[in-house]
Amino acid sequence: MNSIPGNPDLSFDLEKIRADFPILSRKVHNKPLVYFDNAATTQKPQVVIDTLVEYYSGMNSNVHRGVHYLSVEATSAFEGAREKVRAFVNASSTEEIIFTRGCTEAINLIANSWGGDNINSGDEILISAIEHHSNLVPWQMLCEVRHAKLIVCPVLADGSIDLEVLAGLMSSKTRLLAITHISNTLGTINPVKEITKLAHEKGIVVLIDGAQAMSHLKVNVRDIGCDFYTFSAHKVYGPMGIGGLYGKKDILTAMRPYQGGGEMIKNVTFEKTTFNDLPYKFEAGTPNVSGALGFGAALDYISRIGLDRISAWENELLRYATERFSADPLIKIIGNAPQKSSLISFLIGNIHPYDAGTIIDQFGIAVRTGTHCTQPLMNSLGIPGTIRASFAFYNTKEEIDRLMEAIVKVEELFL
Amino acid sequence: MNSIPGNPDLSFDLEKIRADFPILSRKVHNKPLVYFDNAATTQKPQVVIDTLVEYYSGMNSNVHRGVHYLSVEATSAFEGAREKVRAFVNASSTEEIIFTRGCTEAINLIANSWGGDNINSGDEILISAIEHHSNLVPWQMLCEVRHAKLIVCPVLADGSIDLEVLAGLMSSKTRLLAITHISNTLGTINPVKEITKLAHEKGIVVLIDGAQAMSHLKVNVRDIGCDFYTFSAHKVYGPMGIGGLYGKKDILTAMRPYQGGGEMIKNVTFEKTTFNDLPYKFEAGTPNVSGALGFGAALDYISRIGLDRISAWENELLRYATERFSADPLIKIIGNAPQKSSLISFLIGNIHPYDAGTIIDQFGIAVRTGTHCTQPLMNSLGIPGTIRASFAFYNTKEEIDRLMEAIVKVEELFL
Amino acid sequence: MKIEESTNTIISEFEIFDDWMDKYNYLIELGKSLPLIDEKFKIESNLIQGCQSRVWLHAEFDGTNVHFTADSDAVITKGIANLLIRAFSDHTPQEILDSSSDFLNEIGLTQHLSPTRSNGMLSMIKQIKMYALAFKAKQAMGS
Amino acid sequence: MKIEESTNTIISEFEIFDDWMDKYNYLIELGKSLPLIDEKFKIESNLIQGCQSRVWLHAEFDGTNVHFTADSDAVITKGIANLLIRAFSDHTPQEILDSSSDFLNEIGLTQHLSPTRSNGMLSMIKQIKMYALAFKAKQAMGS
Ligand SMILES: Cc1ncc(COP(=O)(O)O)c(C=O)c1O
Ligand SMILES: Cc1ncc(COP(=O)(O)O)c(C=O)c1O
Repeated sequence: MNSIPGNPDLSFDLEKIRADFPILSRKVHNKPLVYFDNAATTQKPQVVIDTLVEYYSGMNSNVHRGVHYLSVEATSAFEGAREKVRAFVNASSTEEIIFTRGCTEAINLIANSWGGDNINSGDEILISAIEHHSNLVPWQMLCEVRHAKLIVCPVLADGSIDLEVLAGLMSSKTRLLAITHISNTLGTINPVKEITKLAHEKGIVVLIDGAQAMSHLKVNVRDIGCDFYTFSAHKVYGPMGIGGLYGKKDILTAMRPYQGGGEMIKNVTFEKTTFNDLPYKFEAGTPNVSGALGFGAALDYISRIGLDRISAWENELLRYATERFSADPLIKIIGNAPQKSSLISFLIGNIHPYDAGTIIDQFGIAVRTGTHCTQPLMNSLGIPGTIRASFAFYNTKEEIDRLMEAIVKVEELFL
Repeated sequence: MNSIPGNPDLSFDLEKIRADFPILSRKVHNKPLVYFDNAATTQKPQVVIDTLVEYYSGMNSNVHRGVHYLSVEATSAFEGAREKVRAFVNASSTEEIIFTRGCTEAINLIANSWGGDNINSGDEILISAIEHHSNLVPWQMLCEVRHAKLIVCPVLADGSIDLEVLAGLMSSKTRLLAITHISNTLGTINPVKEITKLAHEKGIVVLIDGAQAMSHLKVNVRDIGCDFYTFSAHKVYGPMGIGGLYGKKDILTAMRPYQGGGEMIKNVTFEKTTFNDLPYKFEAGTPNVSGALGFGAALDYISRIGLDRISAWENELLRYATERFSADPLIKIIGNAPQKSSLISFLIGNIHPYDAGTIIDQFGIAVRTGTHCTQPLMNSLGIPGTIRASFAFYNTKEEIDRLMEAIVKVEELFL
Repeated sequence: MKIEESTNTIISEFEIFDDWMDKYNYLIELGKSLPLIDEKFKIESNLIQGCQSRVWLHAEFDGTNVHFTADSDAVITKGIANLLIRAFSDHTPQEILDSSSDFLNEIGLTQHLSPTRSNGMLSMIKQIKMYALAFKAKQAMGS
Repeated sequence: MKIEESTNTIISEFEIFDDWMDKYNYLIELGKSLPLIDEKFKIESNLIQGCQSRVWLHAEFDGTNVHFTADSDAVITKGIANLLIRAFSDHTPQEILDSSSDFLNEIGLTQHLSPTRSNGMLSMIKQIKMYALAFKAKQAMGS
């Protein structure tokens, strides 16, 4: 039983949880795997894997418009998964949940379908300096096509956003604010509810990139009030190749479709096509049914454990790691926002992150090194990248100790 | 051991093959499942399911740019899957193989990235009257945006294309011919090599929609000579949520990127972004690694059996079913092209396909009814849809006999 | 006969069938025996969305009761329409609005039909209630 | 010393290490001891694509032999550059073009490095051969 200091109610059986994740018992370089690359992708509990196996072994079928039993069964399971996503983020209706390949595709869908009609010459799109390339490049591409301007809100030295600075950048030309809920590089948790309120006061549409947030904290899109919220299942203990977006119904209804093809049409003639209702209008082609079911199973799994329990333990891991890292004068933590999720980006002396990562890997520890798809942020910090250890609720303090040992070895070798 | 008349070399052990597909032993409405909806999606052999399980239980990681062991392992498995796809369709290089969510997304990618630069006001795009909505709606949408014209080549009464008519529709304004390799509704196998030659003589770029073909016949993109070839893994015994396209390197190189985000960029600043090399330029976001691995496993599986064996048995099933159907004067087969893949679209008297499908389902038999995402074709045939039985190499003649029993019952009930 | 009485009759009719093939057979009979709708009412505005087959539903109001006729190009769908008409036709707008459609669950129809067909059935019920609502408003204005 | 002799020496040097940590340690030593490249050659045109870390490779030709210097911001990458320079530097263009890079497989480098780093190494080798080719052409024109 692991314990959360001062919060016995939020304890859970860490050994039992770890046993749910088959990969955690594997060895790497002859050492038990320590997986600290959770911000890149999370590991999958057995129930998610079993869901895929059961689907393909007993239910696999193409959905919608099918009269036969398997198709009916698969369709209701697929729509059931959509309902699970809806409930998880607290959207009003399943019409507001669109499945995509992942968070990147979700943002591109919005850039294309919403952006194509709502961003015009001279308009501005506001983002922050800590955005992932997936919430930056689509807007760059859109601005280029529509002759609009991309405005970048800088971040403070600790990696947090100064709301006054952000509000100051919201002009009468700003049409969209696209900002991350949690930074995948620095861990900063942005106050998205306040930010949305500020933007809405000026009539600005708000997109929150939730790729990093959904696994760490209870997301409530109606409470946040945002217009769009995007996510990837593989970062929430679900399968790869599936993700999606929440969008307010009236905005989605007004948007033109994205891709053309099967599923997204109501009536087709060679002359004229009428598009299907929400959410299908945005889901061209055979959907990833197994992926959606696995996503649903993952959300069920973490809901059963409880997001409050999960974040309590993750915060404890963050606190412990921060304490241990801070005791080593050679380690420099990059990103110290007051509200931070369970990841630490850091540098060891002037050792290149790539060198450090190579040696840490030899200890069977998976950390990520590099720019974490936030090159502009690295440029502005004047560093070639960082080493990033990102924790999930199945990680332990002993694993953090093992990382410290590896870091000491790195220091020995390079300094 | 099943036998191919006159071709003992192409026999295989049907019972053993059926045992590879766990779903085939399930019951539906208390009767053993007969799965004749293979054109919608194929069932998965155990090796494909096992590949997913092994991936998520022992290797799961985000790929590319990772220094740690799992990431290295997953990256090389992912790129290994790309090589399997390359070899399967005989492309020159893995740079020519782009992974997408499926065939629909692949066609949309081309419509957007190639079409955006190459289709201009007054240009023509030529398709055939038997195209799936996925190879029709993207071109309608493109034509609308670019003020181009969609030209539709009619088909002959038997469902085949008259090459002279097609050639006659290729004008000096035609920029693209987008045509299916095999019709999902009528089974017509188009002579894509001859068609490509005709189009290339007039400088027309050729896209072949291979969604239906890849599971039935040996696809060789270099022999066909086409510029693009698109496909979905779930129709080739692989997982859902993955598919892709082949494109000639020089054409892909000249194309602008599709979606923006992680993976597809080389260098990003807030001012300017340089895009990655092929194939990554077109693969924004975390890829569906498990899907790609499952796709690779599926291609390995059918290659091991042999496409020649597979198509020999499927042709035998088609012959047998056609013979049995033809003996029933109430059955009308829709689509009688001389070159036909293993599917039969049909009507029973004037019984609505939806009524017939409902009763056939009660026999545990999965057939598809409706327009099969080819509404314009149905309109031109003046029918509300068809019943479609599509066969895979794991189907048996006894299953066709069971379908005939169900059809007799349908006739009893409705006529 | 009250709506509830009609629906109870329908439920007991279906109870005697053991297997689904017999239930379908009965639905088909009901479909074949559906009184024909006047061809002039098979118009776009009477078409119901959400069906793989097409359904036309026409309503007339005699000042007291609503009278429904329907047709479909698929017989089973027609059978379902027949059930609904037997239950709801010739009742006052208020009675229709107050009634429940639970009897369809009880005979297992909602579970056993494909989602497209079941959606189609729900659309039919929705349309029936919409008519009732419209006629009720008309009645209120007239009085 | 022929290229093959140098590479054989490198192979035997690596053979004495039992585990990869020792091999890395040695690579790091090699990296630290890489003779510095002249700062003026650390320019864009000498940068090699395909590395997560940055690598500069500079080549000079004295009419007979090619002389390489290199640098990287990552020490292990520098160690690899050092290995390559020890193998290929101070040889004629023809010798460089005729040589193989199999020794990197033999010491297990290509398998044990992450794909990004291994790609970087392949890019370095490619660049070395490109220089050799260019100087060979120059030689041919000069003679
Ligand atoms: C903050 C953030 N946004 C967007 C993405 C893109 O997600 P995906 O690659 O799954 O599409 C990621 C992860 O890579 C991320 O961390
Ligand atoms: C001929 C044809 N083209 C394209 C598609 C679209 O494939 P997907 O739905 O997998 O994207 C299909 C299948 O639905 C098809 O049969």
